Amino acid sequence: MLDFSEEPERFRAGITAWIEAHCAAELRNPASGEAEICWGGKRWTFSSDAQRDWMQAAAAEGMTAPRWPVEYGGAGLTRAQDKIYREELARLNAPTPLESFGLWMLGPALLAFGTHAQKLHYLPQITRGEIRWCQGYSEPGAGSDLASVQTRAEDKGDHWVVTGSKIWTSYADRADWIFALVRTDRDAPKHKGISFMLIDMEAAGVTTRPIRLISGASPFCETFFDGVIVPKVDENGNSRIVGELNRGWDVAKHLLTHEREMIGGGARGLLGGRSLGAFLESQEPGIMADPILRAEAMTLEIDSLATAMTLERYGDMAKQGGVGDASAMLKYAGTELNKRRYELLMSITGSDGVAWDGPQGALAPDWLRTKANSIEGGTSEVMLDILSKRVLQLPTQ
Amino acid sequence: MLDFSEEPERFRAGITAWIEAHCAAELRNPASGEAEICWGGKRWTFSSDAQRDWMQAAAAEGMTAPRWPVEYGGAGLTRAQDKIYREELARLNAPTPLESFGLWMLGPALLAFGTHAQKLHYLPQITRGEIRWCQGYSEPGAGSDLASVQTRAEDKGDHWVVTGSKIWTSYADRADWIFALVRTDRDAPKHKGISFMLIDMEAAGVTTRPIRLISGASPFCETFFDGVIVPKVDENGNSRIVGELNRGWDVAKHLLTHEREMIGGGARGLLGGRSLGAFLESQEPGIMADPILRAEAMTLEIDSLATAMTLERYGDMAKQGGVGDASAMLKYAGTELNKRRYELLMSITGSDGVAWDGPQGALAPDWLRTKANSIEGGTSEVMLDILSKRVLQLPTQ
Amino acid sequence: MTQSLIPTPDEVMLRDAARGFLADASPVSALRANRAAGRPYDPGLWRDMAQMGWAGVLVPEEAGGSDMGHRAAGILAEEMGEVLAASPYLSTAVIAATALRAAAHARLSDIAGGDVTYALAVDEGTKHAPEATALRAEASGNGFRLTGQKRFVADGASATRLLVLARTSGNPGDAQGLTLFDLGAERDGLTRTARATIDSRDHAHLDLHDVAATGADVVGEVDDAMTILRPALNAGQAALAGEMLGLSAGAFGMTAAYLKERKQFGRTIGSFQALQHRAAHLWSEIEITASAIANAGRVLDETPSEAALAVSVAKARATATAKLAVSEGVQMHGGIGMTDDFDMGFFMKRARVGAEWLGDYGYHAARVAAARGF
Amino acid sequence: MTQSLIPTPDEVMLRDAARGFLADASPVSALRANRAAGRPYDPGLWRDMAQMGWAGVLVPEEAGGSDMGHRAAGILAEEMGEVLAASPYLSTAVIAATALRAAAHARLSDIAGGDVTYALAVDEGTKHAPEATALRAEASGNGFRLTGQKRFVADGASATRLLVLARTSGNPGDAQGLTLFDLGAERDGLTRTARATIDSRDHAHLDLHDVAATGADVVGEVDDAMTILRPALNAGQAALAGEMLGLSAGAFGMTAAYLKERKQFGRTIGSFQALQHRAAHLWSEIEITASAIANAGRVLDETPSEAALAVSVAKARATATAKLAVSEGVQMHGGIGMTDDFDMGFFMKRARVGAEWLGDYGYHAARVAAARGF
Repeated sequence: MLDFSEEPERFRAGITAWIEAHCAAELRNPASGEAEICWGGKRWTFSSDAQRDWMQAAAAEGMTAPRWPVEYGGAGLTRAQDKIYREELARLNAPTPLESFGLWMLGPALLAFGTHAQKLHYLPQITRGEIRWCQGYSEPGAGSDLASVQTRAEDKGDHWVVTGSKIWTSYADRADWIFALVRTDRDAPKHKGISFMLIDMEAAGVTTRPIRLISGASPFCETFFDGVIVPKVDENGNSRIVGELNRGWDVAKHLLTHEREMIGGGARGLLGGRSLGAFLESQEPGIMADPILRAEAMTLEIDSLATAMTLERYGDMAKQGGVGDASAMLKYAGTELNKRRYELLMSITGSDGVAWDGPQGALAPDWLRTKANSIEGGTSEVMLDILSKRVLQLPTQ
Repeated sequence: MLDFSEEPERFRAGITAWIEAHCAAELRNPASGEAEICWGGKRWTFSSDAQRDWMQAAAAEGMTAPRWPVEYGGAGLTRAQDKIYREELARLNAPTPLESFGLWMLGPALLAFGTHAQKLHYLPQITRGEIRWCQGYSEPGAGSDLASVQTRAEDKGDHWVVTGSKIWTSYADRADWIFALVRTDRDAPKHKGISFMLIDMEAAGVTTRPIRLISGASPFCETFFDGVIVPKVDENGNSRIVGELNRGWDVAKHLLTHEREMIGGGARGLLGGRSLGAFLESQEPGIMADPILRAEAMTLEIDSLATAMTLERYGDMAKQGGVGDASAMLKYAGTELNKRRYELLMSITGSDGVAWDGPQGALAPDWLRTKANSIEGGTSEVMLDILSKRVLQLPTQ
Repeated sequence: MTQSLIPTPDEVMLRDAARGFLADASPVSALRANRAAGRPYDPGLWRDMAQMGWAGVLVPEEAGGSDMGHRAAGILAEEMGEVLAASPYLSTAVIAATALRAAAHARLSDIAGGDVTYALAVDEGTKHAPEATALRAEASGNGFRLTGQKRFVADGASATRLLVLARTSGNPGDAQGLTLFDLGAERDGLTRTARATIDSRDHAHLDLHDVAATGADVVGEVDDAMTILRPALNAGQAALAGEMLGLSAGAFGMTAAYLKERKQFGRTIGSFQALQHRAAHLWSEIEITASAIANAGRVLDETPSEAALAVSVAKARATATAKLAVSEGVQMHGGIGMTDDFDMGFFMKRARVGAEWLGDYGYHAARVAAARGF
Repeated sequence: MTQSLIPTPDEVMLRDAARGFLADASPVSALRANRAAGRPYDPGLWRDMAQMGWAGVLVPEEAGGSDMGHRAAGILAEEMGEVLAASPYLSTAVIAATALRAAAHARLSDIAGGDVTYALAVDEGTKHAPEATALRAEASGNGFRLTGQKRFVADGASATRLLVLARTSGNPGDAQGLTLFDLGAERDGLTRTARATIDSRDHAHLDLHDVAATGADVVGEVDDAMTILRPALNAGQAALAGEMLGLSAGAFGMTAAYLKERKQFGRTIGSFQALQHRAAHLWSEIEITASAIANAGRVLDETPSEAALAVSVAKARATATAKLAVSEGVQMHGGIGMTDDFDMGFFMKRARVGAEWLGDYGYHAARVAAARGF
């Protein structure tokens, strides 16, 4: 059992002991990559007994969603306690017990907009890793214009009939449920008439197709809805709409802001990719004698270090009350920097870098994948629009 | 007397002999700079007898305006002959006998829009170097928006009364007359109601004030019109309006296009500024060991050479029928390149470069002056607008 | 320079004919089909190109070539680049033909006829560096025995013959002591390993183990390969720059079209001024690069011994411009530009390979600096 | 690192107080007035600064200083930069104070009291290179005789004292064998020539001809100046970076305000998306540079011996950001930005001087590369 003492050092000692007791040594491997992430869900196959045990032990304590209220399956930690927990996970090289779009996105949306009954039903399924969710926002052809929702839910009295398609739904082919923006009023103005709907991926008429990127296979899918029946009130007595009918855009906007606030971590990942010095050690000696490569490497290193400091500074600011729309800068600068970094790495590796099967491993697909960084989650152009209009308050006309 | 033979080699031989006969050896000095230009006009002081003799000899043959018709004071040369003349001037290091805004701008406007009587009166004054003109387009506060003309000419029956001010009028303090855009109909839409008017700078109510730039003294002035009386039909029976009343914008647009077509030469000047290799020879040895400076110098040299080739290619295209709005690219690329070049030169010279009185001579003011290159004669932003809308035909909405 | 930088009527005709042919015979979908079929190019396409005289574009008429010159060769490369047409054109018709022509070699007529394809095997490290060649050709009896390896040999797995640069004296780094061998690709001791490069074309590693060669296999003089190789590399670099210019124009064309048709936030995206300015800037860059490439072709035709500067300016500009064109192409297309179903990725991948082949930006920048005295 | 990168409440108060004071006492018009009067700074302003404890910002309390630390020193420099306030602050309160403090020098209290101003005379070529010092200090009797010249000495014509870096052994290029002398500016044999630099401040050439110095004039140890000088240079570079960050913010503030008020083509120019994106990009660059500068101050306060990397990142970023801020500032203002009547030119000129002083971008980039192992 965990000691939820408010005294920080006592809490830290307790959490350390608890992690060491439940997260097997075999999991605590700093080299574990993408493959070791536990996503949960009905169709999940644990990579090991240790992975299953760790997730279940954490779920039993609410520690898969440490800051959610206990009644919804969380642990009710304070921000300071959560920070200590994350620090100890990192220090012990322990993986987070569960990752999911349910934890990152649907949960916060339900906590902010859901009914008590919806929260009681859906949130514990998420924290226990029973249901895996995916996100259905973007539509083919809509691009950055998320409010341009064409997928429609027709009102058939006691149920909706959903028809349309979504794109860029990560892991839709492995998810159990989807939270999606659908148009419930076709006559309302663009940002009105959208609802935030929960749909069972096992319902008749739901199909998915994986998307292949220029960098190779990807977690992205297209998801198709062909006359999918969604009850207005389901067998648990819950509405399948989160928030008010036709006010789904409010929920989506809330989540988009939440997402950008979280981007600090993501951008840190972008920066953490590869240390240039370490990378260079594995390259042909003398390659950096070229002033073109050398100048670019120097400039990139300067900008990377300054950007890392900015993530730290904005992290501190966020703790003191949030950074608001200025967080769009982190997305913009971090993704553009990451593209520059991989362009440089490709230049440094020369002819080795251009082979899928070369000695540089996954460098080429990683490089190509960076090109999506400045598109997904809001393009660089959208970020600059946000900064110029909302932060700099430049006029619209 | 010149031999205007159509046979190119005979023409070349004749022109060579004529230049050598009339342009004294003391003028044929490749090092002559700005100070040696002959601008002419009522208040002109020739820098030497040789300068006066050369201008007058050229004017007598129409060779101050070689391509203008003979009846208006020109020499009526073909394009091919003019090219030979320019080549021989350059080869013999001979200065052009006369430069002026009359030759470059008012002349072409009159040739295209003036009445026969206007041409007969004004053009020979220009070719003989008797009258020096300046240009009055821009107004304080209007910037790139040239059609935003506030200077107004009120109709008083047989004369106009002009009130307002112009800015960036080069050498207005030394000019005899000004060609200016004035608003003759205040109720018409912005681009209508403007007329192209000729005004005597000696008229009562005309004053000028020089403009000091961040780079130091400049030829630019502000020019003020305070109730200046301009006769509708003057003592020579000529209208003081060129082209139709209220259609001055047509004249201005024609001249702006003409100006951009000429920019090839100007951009060549921008490129010709300083040869990087020669410049480096006078610098501290080892300065280019810095990869940052070296990489920038390499890239700049590559871009400069490619841009020089572009000037040549566009020059060839112009001869074959014009390049139209694509010439905006030359203005854009040439001026942006020149700014980069001078930033590099300043970096190379280090602490010597930042002194007004240092061993680098006029480098600092030259550097500051380049910042205006991408503003004057149409900003880089206006050039990009022209390219995107007229060349690439990107939509406006 | 006597030639103008704008194309002659003949060159305009050649460009139009090439464009028409390639639009039908080799649209970008053909590259996709090659990739699916696992072949680096379509032999039928190459046969057709040879029949049109493209294989012999730099071969004298007396050897059966069309002898159209380097400007024309560049125009063909540019048109191929615009649709990403894959063929042994650069390796065979440009590089090998220039090398063999410099040596007045009998096999030139085979090139013109399309009967032989060549690959040039020069580099051994990850960057272009002919002088760094370490692969040894030891004198042995009347001939040589070659041992060593070559990397990033364009068309190396599919070519019927190989031009192999070997060291016959001196040490890696010396420009002297190099010898160029013309070897059948199936010779004993020679192993070719195809690499899966991102552009879906043929780039191979070669391993030579005690490969026998005779004096007749030497192109030009022993120990003096650079006399033959330098013009061949210049020609290849200029034509590759032409291909990359075409690639840039192809990517830009797709992007400009998309800007005109795509609607977002209720507007055609091409009406957003920030995108307009970036598009206009990119167009300007392409125009300026086009001038550098026209000039490189002119210098190669008129004063080939002075071509290094013009060629390096062209290749460096082409590399930078293509990088910008494909980056902006993907970004302005948004998510669709990232999908493999869409063609932009093919442009991006080929641009990266083209950036490295025959000298990267830094290699050519250093040549420019040397020529300009700093 | 124990400190956060966001300012403490004390630092916020310091910033607000400095901003309020400088807005009244030294707006940009004061620099214009200095230029017209031919003086590098207003001595009255410096007296006021000293009274507020700014001259002693890095002087221990026991020597009469306010000892606020390098973060605070950087905040003051930033506020001065925002309005281009000219004073001997960087030379005296930051650089000389850090040097004298490292040597536990008695004259520290004179600095804190505003009774003395200093200039640091290091460079002899056009670029920052302390180790290249050739100016000789020959041992002579109990003391030294100094002969040589120094260039680009900030505050060198107006300072009452000079810190002169001289070579007592070894050769130009050696980091060892250098000695730092603290000399009265009027000493015999020392000639100061004020240069007309574009920022209208004081940068002088020094000529030393057989200038006598004693052992008491040596700061720190003979032959070991770098132990004293390195922290002083780091402190100066960080504070100069802070000044340039303030300068960037000042230029950006003018530009952003102009974008909101200026109308062209019937629209407020700030509504043009191309300008919006450039403004947002510039703002992002300034924010990122601000982080680097906050970090440099933190490292100088906490682990000064490891400051080189953090300081060089800050100075390099500040140089690049200021260049962008003033270039965009002039361009977005159009013609008015080019006129001497308008203030933007002052920002551009100071940015150029700041780019060179105490190491240009390449100097600091090389230090970053060295620290990062390449």
